[in-house]
Amino acid sequence: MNVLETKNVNYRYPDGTPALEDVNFSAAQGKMVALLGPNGAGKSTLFLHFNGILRPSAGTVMVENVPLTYDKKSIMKVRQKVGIVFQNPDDQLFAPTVEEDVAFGPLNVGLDQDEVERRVAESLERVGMAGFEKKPPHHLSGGQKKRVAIAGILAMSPEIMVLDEPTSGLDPKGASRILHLLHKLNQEGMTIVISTHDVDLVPLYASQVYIISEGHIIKEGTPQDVFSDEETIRNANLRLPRIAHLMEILQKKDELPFEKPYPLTIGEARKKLLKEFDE
Amino acid sequence: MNVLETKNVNYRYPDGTPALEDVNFSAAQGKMVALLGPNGAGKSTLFLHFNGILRPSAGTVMVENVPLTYDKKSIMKVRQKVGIVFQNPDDQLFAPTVEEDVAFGPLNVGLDQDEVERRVAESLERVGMAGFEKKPPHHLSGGQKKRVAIAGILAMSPEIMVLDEPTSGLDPKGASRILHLLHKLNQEGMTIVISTHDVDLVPLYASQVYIISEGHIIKEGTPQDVFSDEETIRNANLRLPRIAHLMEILQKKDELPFEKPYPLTIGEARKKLLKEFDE
Amino acid sequence: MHIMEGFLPWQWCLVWYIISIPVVAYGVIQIKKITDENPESKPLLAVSGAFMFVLSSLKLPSVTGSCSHPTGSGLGAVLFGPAVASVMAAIVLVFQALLLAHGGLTTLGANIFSMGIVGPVVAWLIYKGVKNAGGSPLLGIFLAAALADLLTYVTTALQLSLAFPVPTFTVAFTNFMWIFAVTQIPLAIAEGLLTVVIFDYIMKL
Amino acid sequence: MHSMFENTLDNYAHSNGLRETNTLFKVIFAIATMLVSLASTSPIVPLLITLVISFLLIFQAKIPWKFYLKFLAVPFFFGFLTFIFMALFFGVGAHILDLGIFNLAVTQDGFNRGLLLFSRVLGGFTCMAFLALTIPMTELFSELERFKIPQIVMELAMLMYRYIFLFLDEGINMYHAQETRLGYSSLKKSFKSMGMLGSNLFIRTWIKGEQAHIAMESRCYDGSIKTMKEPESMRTIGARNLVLLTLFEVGLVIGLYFTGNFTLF
Repeated sequence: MNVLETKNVNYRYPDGTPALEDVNFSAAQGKMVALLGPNGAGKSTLFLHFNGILRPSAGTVMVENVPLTYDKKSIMKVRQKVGIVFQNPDDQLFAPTVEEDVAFGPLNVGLDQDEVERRVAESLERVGMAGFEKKPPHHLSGGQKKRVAIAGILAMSPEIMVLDEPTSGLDPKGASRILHLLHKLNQEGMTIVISTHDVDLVPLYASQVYIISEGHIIKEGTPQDVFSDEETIRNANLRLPRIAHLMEILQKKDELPFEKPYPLTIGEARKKLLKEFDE
Repeated sequence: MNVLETKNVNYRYPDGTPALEDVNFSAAQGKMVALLGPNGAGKSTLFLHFNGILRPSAGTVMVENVPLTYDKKSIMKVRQKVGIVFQNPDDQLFAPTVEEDVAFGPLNVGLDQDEVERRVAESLERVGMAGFEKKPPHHLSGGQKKRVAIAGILAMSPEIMVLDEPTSGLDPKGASRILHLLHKLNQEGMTIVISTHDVDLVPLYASQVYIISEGHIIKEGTPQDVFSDEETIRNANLRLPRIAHLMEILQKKDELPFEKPYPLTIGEARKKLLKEFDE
Repeated sequence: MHIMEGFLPWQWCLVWYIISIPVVAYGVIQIKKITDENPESKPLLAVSGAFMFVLSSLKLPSVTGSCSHPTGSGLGAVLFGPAVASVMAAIVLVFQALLLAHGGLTTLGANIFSMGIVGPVVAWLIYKGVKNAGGSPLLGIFLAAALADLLTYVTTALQLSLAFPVPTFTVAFTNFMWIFAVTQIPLAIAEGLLTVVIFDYIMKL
Repeated sequence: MHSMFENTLDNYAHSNGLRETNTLFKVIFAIATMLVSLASTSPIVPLLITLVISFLLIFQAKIPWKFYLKFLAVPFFFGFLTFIFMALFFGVGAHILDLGIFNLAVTQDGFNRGLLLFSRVLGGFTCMAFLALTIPMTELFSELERFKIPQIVMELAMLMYRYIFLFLDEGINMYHAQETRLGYSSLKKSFKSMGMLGSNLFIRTWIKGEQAHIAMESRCYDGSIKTMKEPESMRTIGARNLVLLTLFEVGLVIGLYFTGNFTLF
């Protein structure tokens, strides 16, 4: 079942410039879906449609197979189901302490004090930020802020978590912690949608990839499908994952017998190379 | 000759926490030097010492073998020699148009009208932003803002260009444009210092690498030297370049005959693999 | 409450320009003094001005369902004093006219007088007054922001009645005051509350 | 897109059909016409100005007419209310219409004054819209140098212009993040959310101010921001345009003279 879906979504900025054109995107229950595209392709604009912050100029957004209606009550329900973690955690953390920040969503939902406290504690525990309750967010590192921002969404118990560039600006360790966390949440059944332009990371985690360029979805499929079309990838200002690029060069320039699909991850390349060496 | 050097530089924040301890860093004339470290290791703090914005609590900063003195006149001279491009271009671009922003430095140096215009035109040409003179920065993309920020420094004709995380937040195409530009400037003789935590990019361009962690330089050497010490790399919250990681796994787990130093780039890996296949 | 372009007869446009310019000029001298002593205060003043603009482009929720924009003059005056705040308000008003089409250019003098001079002066006097009387700073900020807001509207009513004293100044003024009282008192309270909430968080952050 | 924030006109100013027309020409045209409208004693000339400028904006500057009409609705509605208000409460002369309730009546001088005000608001507003929609702020700055505005004011204004857009962006992002977590779902929550947004934005602006200063110092900032521009000379407007401009304004003034006593009643 697709828990999140857009059908021919179009969006124009107030001055008339088109931002999204006929976007068909869907995320199946329990999957991790990646939206890959260069800066300015429309990733963030599309995400803001998922919980009704933006309203399409044409087309429909569906959450759990129900088309969004934009009255206040239904919008509130949708926002509880679809949680968005914004790219820059500084835009998202606004309370004086970590604890108050994570409590912001649950309090707005109207939960009682005990339940709010329980959720705050649990979410901070999940993201590995227990013990930071009383700290002011601006004293945290980039990776820590990101994790608190995720906790703030977790605390609302969404069905779908949407993350805009979750690893941007983080060092390798920080990025890998976030991805492990998302992987764990996904394993536990949460549907996850991430946008990124980090092509080396996508194949490790995503089961479905969309490529967006200038407001159009120009490719979709499994990571293998998508990255086997180098031309589309490069036209969208992206590149192959480094491992795949190495294999591509070995095949094309050196005529080594690596057939497509090229391995995308270190693990896949290892298998492929071992096979070649054994032969 | 070292055009830029720090000798046992220590720096404490106003509240007393140490930010840098006994940092010895040097950049030789005409080289490209990378300062590699996780978020919060002290990279930006060290950079602000290079042009005298911060003053070390102990130790000396030397530019062209002359220790910095902090009177107004000498500091102005140092700032003409050492240009810093900040991580977030929004921190750096303040003027209403591209042209006025790039002209800011040259005008401060006291150049005459014609010379300023010549330099603005030339710098924008160099970074590929000619034609954007009258645009306000808020109409530019992230990569374009970055290039304008670089033009603003280029226009001051510095001897050394220092860039804090020049590729952070950029998509693959944007990042690669910036690195090509820096490579070209370096080829033409400019000394370049960059900080980054992108380990896949560093080996492609840098001739000398420093690793900084928690305010200490914990390793220095050529990219090969530095990345052959996996333990230090991982302790500093970093990782091996993906290509090197693949080779490491092939050697350690699969006992393929790849000796250290592992290849760091696609080009090096290609050579090594071809050699193996031929044998 | 901005007086819209074209609303005031030219004679009154001139009068309010003549009254406002010396005050703003005095503020400019003050700013010049501050920035000469302290070059880093220049970017700080600029970002604060930009903040005032952004704050004023927020639509304030209000009970009556109508929306209005916080004037921010209370905040500006408490932070920088009335003279500096009046210059910032003048620049913000020009930007509002040219970037949002709020207010006007011929009515700029009148708008500067009500929003950039009366507002900040009232806010500053009340804030100081409450502080000297030993009142809580938050109460001071609430009263300063709310009353600055309210007196700005009263000034606008005064300006309009002077321009259109029909049948008499008093009757016109009473008419304008009635309209404003109904619509603006809730908004003044809203601005006061918002300013308090903002200050409260700033203190905690 | 950003329901809570005003949309600025900056995008239009930077990309409209009259973008390349001489800036000084546009400025003089708009200001002169605005003053003529202001000086009118009858509604004819201001309404004529409204038509001419609206025509220029829609057909020459290529401002989307849908947007323009929505944009014009504000002064129209405001002007219309004023008209009603003036007609009913601000008259002393003969009654031209008795409403029959509350003793309300439309008076002759009230009606005329209301109509005049309505037309002057529209005339003045469209002139201002012409400035705002066809001239980027960045180019107005260099024209403003002409008016001998103190250097410090110009510097502050230029810096402010840049930061306004930066903070609007950040404010909008924060607002969306708050909406995502159900802020603004009631009046009380709105105040709380907006207070958080305002205070965070404030703190951020100060951090930004400090960072800007460091970045400026790195480029040898010595306390004054110098500009390399010189205002355009009148000659750049071109003889043909100058003649056109003069003819148009003189025509309007003559119109003023002949229609000065015109009233509907």
